[in-house]
Amino acid sequence: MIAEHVAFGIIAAVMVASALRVVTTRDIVHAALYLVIVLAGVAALFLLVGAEFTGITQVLIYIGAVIVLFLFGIMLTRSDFDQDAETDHKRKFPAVLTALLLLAVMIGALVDRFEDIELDPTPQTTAQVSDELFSQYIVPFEAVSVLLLAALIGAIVIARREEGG
Amino acid sequence: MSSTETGADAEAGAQPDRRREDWADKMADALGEGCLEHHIIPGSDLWVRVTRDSWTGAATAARDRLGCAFFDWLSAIDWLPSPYGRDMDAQEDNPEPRAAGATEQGYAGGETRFQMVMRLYSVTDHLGITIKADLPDGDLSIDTLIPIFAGANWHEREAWEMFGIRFNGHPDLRNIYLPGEFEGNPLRKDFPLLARRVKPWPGIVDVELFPGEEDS
Amino acid sequence: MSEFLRDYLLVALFLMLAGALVFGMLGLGSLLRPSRPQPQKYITYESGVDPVGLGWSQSNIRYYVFALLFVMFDVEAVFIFPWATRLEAYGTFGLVEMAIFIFILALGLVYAWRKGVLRWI
Amino acid sequence: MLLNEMLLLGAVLFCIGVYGVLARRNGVLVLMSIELILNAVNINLIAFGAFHDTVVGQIFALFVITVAAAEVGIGLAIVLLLYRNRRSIDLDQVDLMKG
Amino acid sequence: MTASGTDQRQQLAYVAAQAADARLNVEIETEGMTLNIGPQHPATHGTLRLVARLDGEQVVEAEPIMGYMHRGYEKLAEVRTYPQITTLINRIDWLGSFANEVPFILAAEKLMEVEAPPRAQWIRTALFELSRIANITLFLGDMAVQLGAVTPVFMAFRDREFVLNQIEAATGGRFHPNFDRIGGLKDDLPRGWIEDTKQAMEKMRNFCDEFEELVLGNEIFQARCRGIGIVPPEVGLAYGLSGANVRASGVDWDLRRDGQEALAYDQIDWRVWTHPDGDSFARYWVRLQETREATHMVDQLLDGLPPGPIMAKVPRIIKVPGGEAYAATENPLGEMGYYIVSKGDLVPFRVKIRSASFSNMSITPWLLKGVYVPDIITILASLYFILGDIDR
Amino acid sequence: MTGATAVSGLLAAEVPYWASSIIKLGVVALVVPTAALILGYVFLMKMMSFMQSRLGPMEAGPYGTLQLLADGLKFLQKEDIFPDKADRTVFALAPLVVLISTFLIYVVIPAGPDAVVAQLDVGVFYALAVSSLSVVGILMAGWASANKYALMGGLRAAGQLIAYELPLVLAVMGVVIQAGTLDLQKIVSAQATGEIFGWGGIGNPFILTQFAGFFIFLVAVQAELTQPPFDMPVAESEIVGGYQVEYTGFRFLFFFMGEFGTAFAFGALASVLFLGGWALPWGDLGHWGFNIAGPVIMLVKVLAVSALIFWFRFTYPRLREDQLQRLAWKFLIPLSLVNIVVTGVFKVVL
Amino acid sequence: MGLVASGKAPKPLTKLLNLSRKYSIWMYQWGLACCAIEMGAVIGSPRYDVMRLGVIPFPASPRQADLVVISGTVTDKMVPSILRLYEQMPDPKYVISMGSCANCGGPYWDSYSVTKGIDQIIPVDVYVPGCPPRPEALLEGIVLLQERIGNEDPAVRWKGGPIVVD
Repeated sequence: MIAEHVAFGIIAAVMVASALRVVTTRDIVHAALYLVIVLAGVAALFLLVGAEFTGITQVLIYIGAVIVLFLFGIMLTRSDFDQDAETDHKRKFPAVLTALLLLAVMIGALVDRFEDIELDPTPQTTAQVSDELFSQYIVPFEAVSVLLLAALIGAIVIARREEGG
Repeated sequence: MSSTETGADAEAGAQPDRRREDWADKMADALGEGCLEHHIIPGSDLWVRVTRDSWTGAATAARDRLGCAFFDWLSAIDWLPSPYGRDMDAQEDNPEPRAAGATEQGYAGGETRFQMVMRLYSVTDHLGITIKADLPDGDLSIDTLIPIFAGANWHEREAWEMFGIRFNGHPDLRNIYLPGEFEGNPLRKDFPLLARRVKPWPGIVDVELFPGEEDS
Repeated sequence: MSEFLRDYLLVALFLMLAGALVFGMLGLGSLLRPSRPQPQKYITYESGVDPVGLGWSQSNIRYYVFALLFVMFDVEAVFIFPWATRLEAYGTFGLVEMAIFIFILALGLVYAWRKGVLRWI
Repeated sequence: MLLNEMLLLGAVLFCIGVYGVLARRNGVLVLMSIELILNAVNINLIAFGAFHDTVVGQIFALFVITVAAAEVGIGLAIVLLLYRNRRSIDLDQVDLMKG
Repeated sequence: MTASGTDQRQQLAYVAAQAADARLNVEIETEGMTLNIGPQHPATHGTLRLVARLDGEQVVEAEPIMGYMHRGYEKLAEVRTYPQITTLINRIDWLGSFANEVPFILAAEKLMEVEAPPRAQWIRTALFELSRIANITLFLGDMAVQLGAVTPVFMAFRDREFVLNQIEAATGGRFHPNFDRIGGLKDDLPRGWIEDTKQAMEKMRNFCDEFEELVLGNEIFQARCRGIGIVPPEVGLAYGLSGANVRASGVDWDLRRDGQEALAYDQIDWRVWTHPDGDSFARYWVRLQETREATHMVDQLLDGLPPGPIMAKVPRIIKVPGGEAYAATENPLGEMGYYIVSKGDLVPFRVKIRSASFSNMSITPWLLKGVYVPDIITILASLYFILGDIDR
Repeated sequence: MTGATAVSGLLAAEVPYWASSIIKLGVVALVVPTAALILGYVFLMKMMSFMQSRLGPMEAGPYGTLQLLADGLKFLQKEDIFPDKADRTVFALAPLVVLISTFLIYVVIPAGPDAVVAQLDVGVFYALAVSSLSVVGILMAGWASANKYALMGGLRAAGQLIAYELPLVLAVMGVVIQAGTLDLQKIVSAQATGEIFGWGGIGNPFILTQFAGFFIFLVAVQAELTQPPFDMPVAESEIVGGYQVEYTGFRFLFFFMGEFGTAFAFGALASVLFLGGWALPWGDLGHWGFNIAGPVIMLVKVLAVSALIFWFRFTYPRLREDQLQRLAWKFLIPLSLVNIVVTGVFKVVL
Repeated sequence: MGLVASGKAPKPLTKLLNLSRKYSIWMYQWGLACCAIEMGAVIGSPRYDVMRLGVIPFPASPRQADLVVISGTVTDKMVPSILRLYEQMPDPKYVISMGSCANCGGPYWDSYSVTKGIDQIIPVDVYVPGCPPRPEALLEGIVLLQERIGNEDPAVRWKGGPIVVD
């Protein structure tokens, strides 16, 4: 169990540091790349608690697809290699305050709630996921396809107007 | 200057020559005063000299009346005798113009030092026409042909670069070959080839024997 | 540590192995390679002339549209994978469910097709 | 690891994401911050799933990932549209209501 | 001018000054991207530079910038004797060198009023067609390699050697024969050459068949070339396009058939290939057919070779009588002509070189407007230019 | 004790986890570069040369076998250039990301009953997921070079990789349906012990029943490797090598290794999924001998698949961007969706 | 840093390094004029096949090249680009000047626009004479270059020092 704790510690530290860089760095591409590290960390955490399928999905969807989407988005909205838009808000201070307050509340709520409950890292197999998905959650599953279709059509409509104008 | 032709060729060539005369008449007809002179070498070519103002008119006429849709080329000739004595048999290296004013022009005549030459061709009649125009010495400029033949663009840029002739209405008169800060117009006769000025050309030192020819 | 985590520890080790290879080789190379700055060595390569106007055009929206299509279908694939492993157990029911799922998403593809988005304008 | 640790990490990521949403004015960066928030949620889902020893956590996480993908797709499309129209993705300058 | 004897510092200052010019002459600052293709770029056969303003991957405006290979032929010709000029002009279109000599010699012969004996004319024509094969073979391979198929260019280089061997055997020069003389040829053909050449022509016909199947028949090649870079005939002629470039647009015009130059084309049986489409594919197709046609022409020319002398009577020191003459032939790249103005000296007074590629390329700004970046390559490759022929 | 039993005893013995890990690390660390070398030499140098009726490298080592080693050593001596405008960190890390993607695929590829680094329950899924990482590396390289050709190449590459990631993923689905598992080892045994409509003479290599899948997979692999006819992103005659244009020395070689290492990995994946992997249909799959014979069998199959891939590479001209997108979206993806449904129907009905 | 550059590398190591550079020459094709076609023949024609010698003509960008063959006429307009692309190649790098034009101006010795010899701009390792040189001549030039690489002292080459001909 020690090894897992150490691994968790390392991963968590890297994730928090990277996440902070995501929201503070001035270079958008760097932000996206830091986001990759956070996402990879999340995937590692999933694996650490035995959520194998979701962990790999995290890699495939987030790193393999969503990040690419982000990078495309960035590269298509930047006009110059070395000119960075002002990314920081004037109201930085209130934002810090809000975030810290929120954090304080959450920590307050969580810190003693589930003391010393060790998570069971027994892997949950893909078959288990599948069985649950195709019995209990069949309606949401079909709903997902409609959601994706809607998103697709919406984005295409937006993009189409683009092409026209 | 006339070409003598052997019997069989003369008959075959007579037909195009009649057409050439016909073309010359048409040009004179289209341009009126603007058409100054013409010259035909049987079996070879047709030269027409026009005034500078009729330059674009001549191109239009050739295209529309003669069917010369093919823009062959455009250039200029500097009729100044070379001031450097570059004739191969001359050993002297003389920077002074040898015979000032003794410019003699070619076919269809000419009066000034610089003369524009353009050649158009008819891909249906398979005949070409060479049109010339004199440029006054003080004002080296002429109207552009781009509206009539789009292909004239680069040729005119070349003429601008090589002779310093300005084309009125040309959208983009820049050097085409040489670096931007190149000085001089290379094809003018008074442009020196520096490498040759360092070491003059030795002239003919060796003559090759042709096959079957005896060394006398 | 469980067998499961050991497997993934190996994955992590491989990740580091790639890093070790990269940094090891570059470190080794730094012993061997020269470094000779020349005035124009660090200029961006552009066929031998000065790079002009670094602007990158933003109208390449089609890259984005294709990426978007990809994301949607990638998500779909993620749902197909678990289904595929267990199809035998689900039988016709699973088949029909998945057929509907694929059909609905294929509608998206058809829509994109009909709208000419796939034409790469 | 402890359930608590996971949940705390989720909370920290969530707050960082909130900060990003509030403090950033670049549209793309705001979307990235939203991704951080969603991932924090996912961590919690998975943690509770493991806690209760059920795969429902995973299933919900999968759905969240799906929604996130759709959200990013549409969000970025809107940002691109803004960019095309205004040459800027600064959200402060976008006051659609004011016209 | 980098005259010898300048010291290092002057050299560097000079280079720096030149570097300033290497910058774009036209300052274009819009939101589009300006892309330099060349002067050193695999697609430009050497040293053409194409400045393309792009919107995404679409070309808004493209302009070739030339002169990286300008050697000043017209000026140099004014200080060289007629026989010396043929050495030089071999190197204009370096792939079909012999073909460059012919129109110049013909123009000079016109002025001198001599005509080469029939045997010389026939051999000239045969060598002319051989250089056409040597030239276009490389185009056939090169266009494929520009489109990403690596193997055909190797085959082109392989089979081209057969033709080069024959040219070398006859003239002594593998690349730049300098074989043509005013009034005839330098030498007669060596023994056994005719049979060897016929074998080589057989091989080249195989080569053409192979390419017809391998390249022309390839679906991807067709997809990349069909409908790309369409040149309407009237536009092509106004831009001065010649040779296969206009024949691919359906203009039935070939100087070999329609010209009045003294060559043996009218005495053999051959046809002019045209294609109605005017796109890149048509240009490739026409050139391939012409290559095959040329092999048949060479066969016929060698069969019907008349006996007799190969040199007319000309003086040993060639002084060309005064006058003006223009002679043009159908070179591998298109119409190549020389306008010679003579004043009766050892050297021509003025030589205007009408090179095919110069005019062929002048259409590029028009043709490239609105195409996509990958199509730039297709169009440039299919127009087929040789830098020396553009810049002279 | 005979030699054979000694080996079997050795293999069967419980090797400590750390020891086996080190062995596996060492083996793969050798396999990836070696795979890249073999493919590079056999196909890029020799097969290409022979197809062009040339000899290819002959000087370095016998028949030029050491050519690529010489190349590697030479690249080690090349100057490491960072262009002034480049984003140094990202520029430096991009090859690493690509190489990581390559290395991680090897984790799940089995070469024998025990000759596998990690037998993951989600094997194929994992392999496809990590292979998609390279897109990020390529985009990083293209962006960080601050070069127009590189950026254009990077965008094109990314656009192409994602377009063909889908057919790749969907083509595998048929195999997964047939085998009923994502585990590559189980897929191998499913093929070795399977039957085609009741006839089990040669097992059931899925290439026979999943021919459409195999075809789609190969085409997609070709595109994933950005090889002709899908090499628009690195088109030399156009954008001068694309995202690699500013890379020098060993950093460039990493991309090269990544490309060929991935080619080998995909070849291995194809032979596991469609050609029966390390197993032979007749023979006891659990036998220790397969740990020795398996890699050899795999190598043969991989070389066969690669030969196919490289044969296309040297023959075809490249497709234009729009054409290859069209091929992916209008042909391969619908085809693979149909393939999934059809396979599913057969699976349920039979 | 820079064991080799400091000249302290042991003899067998430098020998090995020289061997590797000798047999792995990535050649940047710089075809300028007629010579480019003969260079193309060297690369492309099975009769010559420069790949035999370990010369790989792949790289399209100077960043991956070891050798540049300047083949053909160099004009004054081209010179800045040549200098730049030469400098953009990573060290150690080699130059072959192919053909009379690149060597000294060749038949254009009196032209107003041709540079008389590329060695005024960049250091040249091997000159190949001819107009254009036959492919065999270029092959010999490459063999000569390989000989030189095999015997050179990397420490000197690393500094980009002057080329000593013995």
